[in-house]
Amino acid sequence: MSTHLDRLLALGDDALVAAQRLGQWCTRSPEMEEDVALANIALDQLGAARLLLSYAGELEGAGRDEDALAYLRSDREFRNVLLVELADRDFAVMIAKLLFLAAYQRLRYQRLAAGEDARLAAIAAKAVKESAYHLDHAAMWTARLGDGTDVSHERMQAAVDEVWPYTHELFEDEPDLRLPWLSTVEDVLAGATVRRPADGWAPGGGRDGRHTEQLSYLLAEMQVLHRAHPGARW
Amino acid sequence: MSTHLDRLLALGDDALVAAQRLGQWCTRSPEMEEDVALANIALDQLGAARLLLSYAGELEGAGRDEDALAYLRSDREFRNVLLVELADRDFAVMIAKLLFLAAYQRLRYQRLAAGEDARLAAIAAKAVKESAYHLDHAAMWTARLGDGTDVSHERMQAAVDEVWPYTHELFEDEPDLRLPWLSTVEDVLAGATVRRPADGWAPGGGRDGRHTEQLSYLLAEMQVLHRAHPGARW
Amino acid sequence: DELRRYFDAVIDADQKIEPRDWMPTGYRQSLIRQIAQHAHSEIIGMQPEGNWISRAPSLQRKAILLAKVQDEAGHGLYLYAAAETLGVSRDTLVELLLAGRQKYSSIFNYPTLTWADVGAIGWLVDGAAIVNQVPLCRCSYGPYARAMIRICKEESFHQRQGYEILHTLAHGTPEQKVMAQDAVDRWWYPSLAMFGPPDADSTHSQQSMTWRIKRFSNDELRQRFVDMCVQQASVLGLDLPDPDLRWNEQRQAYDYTQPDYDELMRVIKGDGPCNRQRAAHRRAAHAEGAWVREAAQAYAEKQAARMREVAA
Amino acid sequence: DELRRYFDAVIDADQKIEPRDWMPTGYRQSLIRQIAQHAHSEIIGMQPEGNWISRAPSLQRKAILLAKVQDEAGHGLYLYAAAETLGVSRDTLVELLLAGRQKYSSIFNYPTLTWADVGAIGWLVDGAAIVNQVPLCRCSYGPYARAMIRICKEESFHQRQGYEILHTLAHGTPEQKVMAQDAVDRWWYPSLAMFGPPDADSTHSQQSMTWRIKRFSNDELRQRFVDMCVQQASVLGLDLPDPDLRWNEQRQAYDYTQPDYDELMRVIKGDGPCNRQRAAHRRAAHAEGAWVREAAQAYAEKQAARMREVAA
Repeated sequence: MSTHLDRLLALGDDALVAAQRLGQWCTRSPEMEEDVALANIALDQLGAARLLLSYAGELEGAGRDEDALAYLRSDREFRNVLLVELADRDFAVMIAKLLFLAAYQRLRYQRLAAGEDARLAAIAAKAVKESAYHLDHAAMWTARLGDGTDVSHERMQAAVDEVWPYTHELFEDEPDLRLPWLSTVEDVLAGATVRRPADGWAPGGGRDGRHTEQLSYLLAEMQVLHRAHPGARW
Repeated sequence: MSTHLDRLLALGDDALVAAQRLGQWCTRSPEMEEDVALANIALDQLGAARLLLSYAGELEGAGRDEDALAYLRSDREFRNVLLVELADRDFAVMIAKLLFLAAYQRLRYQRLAAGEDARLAAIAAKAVKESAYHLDHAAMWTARLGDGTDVSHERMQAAVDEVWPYTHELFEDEPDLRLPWLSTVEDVLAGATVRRPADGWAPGGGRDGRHTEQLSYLLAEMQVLHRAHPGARW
Repeated sequence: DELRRYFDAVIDADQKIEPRDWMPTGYRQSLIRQIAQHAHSEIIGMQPEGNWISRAPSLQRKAILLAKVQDEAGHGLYLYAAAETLGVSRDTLVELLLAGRQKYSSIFNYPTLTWADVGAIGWLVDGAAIVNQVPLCRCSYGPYARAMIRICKEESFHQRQGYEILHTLAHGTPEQKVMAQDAVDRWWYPSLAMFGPPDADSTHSQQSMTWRIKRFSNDELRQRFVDMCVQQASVLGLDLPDPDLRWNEQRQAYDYTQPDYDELMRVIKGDGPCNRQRAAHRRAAHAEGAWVREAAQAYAEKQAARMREVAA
Repeated sequence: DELRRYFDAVIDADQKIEPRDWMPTGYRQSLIRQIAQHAHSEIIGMQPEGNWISRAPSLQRKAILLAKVQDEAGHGLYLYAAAETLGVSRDTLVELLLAGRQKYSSIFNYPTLTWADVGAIGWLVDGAAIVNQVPLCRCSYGPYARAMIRICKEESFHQRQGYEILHTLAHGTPEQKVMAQDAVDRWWYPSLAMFGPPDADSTHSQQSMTWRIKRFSNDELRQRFVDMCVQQASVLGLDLPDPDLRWNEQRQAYDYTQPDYDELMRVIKGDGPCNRQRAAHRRAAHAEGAWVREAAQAYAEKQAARMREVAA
């Protein structure tokens, strides 16, 4: 069983790693409006990550603040799901990841917003609104790409096929969320004329710190400056 | 004027950064024989880098060994030319960089092998033979790509055009080497039906630690593990 | 004739020209050129700072930087919209940028080598931009003036953030202080060059002044910037890299060394350290996004067709 | 008939079959399958270790690792050459690998998460490979046997390097020791599974034994590996992650927990952590290199034509 602290770290790391990937689209996205939109979503994820990691650090009681948790853990200590760390091979992969993540985060935060831990509930209440926006944004692009040109349809389908196996891990802790998640996601995919992949391979391990080979590269870049100046203020 | 120590660091950093870029081709090159050949060249560069940096560390007398110099300096302290740090956008760019570098290193090491510093002369005497092999290898591929298919010709020409401006920096310290270098390189290009670009823009700054934005990413990856464990033995 | 008299009267009365008003071709062209260049600068200017988003040294700084770069995208969008009121489409302007046929501020052709550069860009580059842009809030063309009011407000926020970064570094570890000083050393002269060539060599200035697009000369604005920075640098505890910088009692201003205008010209002509990189990055993003924009277009057309079917 | 009698006699006398000798179709097919799988394993096996070349923590380790991965490419080349003596081209085999129609060792479908994994692969994976391969040096097919002699020599060198990495980590900082133990914990059971399913479930084994391609059963080799590792682990000061590991006086061997063969089957069938990644990496390198191989081909043809012209 995972502890409350584990859960906070898991949520916080999901958000942080998602923010790091999303932030890399800034100046690289297909249109300027999308630079703005993706930066917005990245900022939401980053904001949630900061609140969650700060809280986790206080709960832990070992004097680690958000930065200590973000910058001074190795990939073996990160608790995010593999989904968020996957490289954004193209725009369609990024959108597929965002669709699946946002649909999950919305449900998860909804539940936490009604939970017993008041501080977490407050964080979740804010985040649930943001997730709804992220979901809308991803759903809109899924439709545009899935029901756009032949090329975009193929790419969107390939992206959904590629990312789908990694969605199983989202429900390791709360399997009952998968049904409502499927309902949302299947609607979006159907509306976008994208085939819902069959279930099968279900990679996992992220919650136990067993990640893909990609995470350590992501963290190396993210942490390089902070680690090069131990104890410095910024 | 650059000191003897500066010169050793410059040569060592050229070799180290070149090795780092070349090592990234291992498992990614167009054919298995090329995986072997590029690994060989990377190993030669790495070997020369180790000898040069070890010597530099001893000359400096501040207790820095090859690893301290390789892993604990920032990009502002690296002294390599910009040429070697440029990203290998494709195989043709890697070959163009190798051609220009090897032709330069061969001349440079030839001169140093006959120089007054016996230890450096010994390092250079070994390296000059290796450079001749690197040059042959690069020249062979320049011919194959330049005089291969239309696609490969275009890519080789584009690569040479892209990299050429960065070759001027090679001769900042010893401008008289440029004439023999041009003679070698122009022959190879002519044989490969590749147009020799006009001289013009001549970016520099590497010898003073003013690099492209790419070097700090390369070093972040190269140094991440060493820096994460201060003082550890490996 | 009457239209021209009305235009001249509005300019003389320091009132605003609006999109529907008649305006001389030169005025329109001059504004398009200036606003487009300004918009392009916001878009290209995202790159040097964007280079540090993934590596920002604290989560708070990461959030601030990401928001700042996002603001620049937003400024680009306002400014393209302002240019569009003059009858030129954003797509046309973007094509001109990608083709290298319109300029952006040359300052963005220098690399950001360390985190302190993010601070130096905020303090010096945004600082210089503000000195340039505050008078533009009173520019005679309404949409541009209004865009500038909004932009200047955000820019001054950005400048303060840059100043804070440098202040923290300058009062941090010895390595951080070195990093901060190094950044100021590298960005000082390019920032001075942002005000353009000396007045004697400035081609567009006089006409722009008459039209009240511009209100102060390059050298006047540069002096204002220098005077502002000297004071702030001393609070930061950092040196400006100019041994001849000193108070001139008579002029009631600081004497300073001019930037290297030959270098400025080389960079404007394309031979700065990063011109090729910045253009290649923008072109690559545009090219890689083409299939996405085409999809959005195709989808919009399908949706419109469906609407028509439903309505029929 | 006579050819078959000669073949059987050579096998019985423990002599070598050579490429020009007659051999049963099943023997040929079996060898092609095995040698190809072995060659593919060398090529795919470059990836997990190649993942750490750019980040090796000292220049010496970087050089050793680069040389090791290079050796694996070399082994792949020998082995494809050995397979070619059986009348199948390397290109054909590579196509079968890329199409997912021939296997490679499943061990390479696990990720290398830390530097210690490079040590664990050297010690355990190369160790298991050696136990598997040493008997192959006496394999009845000459070219394969000779390739294996050369390969085994280098593999044992690699194994020692891996052992040294782990030894250094296990005697280093507390973090390094944790890293080493963690790697051994993750690689132990997959290494045991390298010997294949238990003898009872092994499909190809009996015929391979008769043909003297194989000389020991999967379980015999696995036991030999376990016995070897227990001793070495104690020198390393690392634990093997098996609470039931203990000396059996009667068997004069260690009792141990079998690996999870269901997991092994899942990984073989394609559902390991990295199957898709390894295949995608190989396919991408092959696809991205196509224009280079085509250029080399076109150049060679032009050169040959020029030679003919000169000769004519």
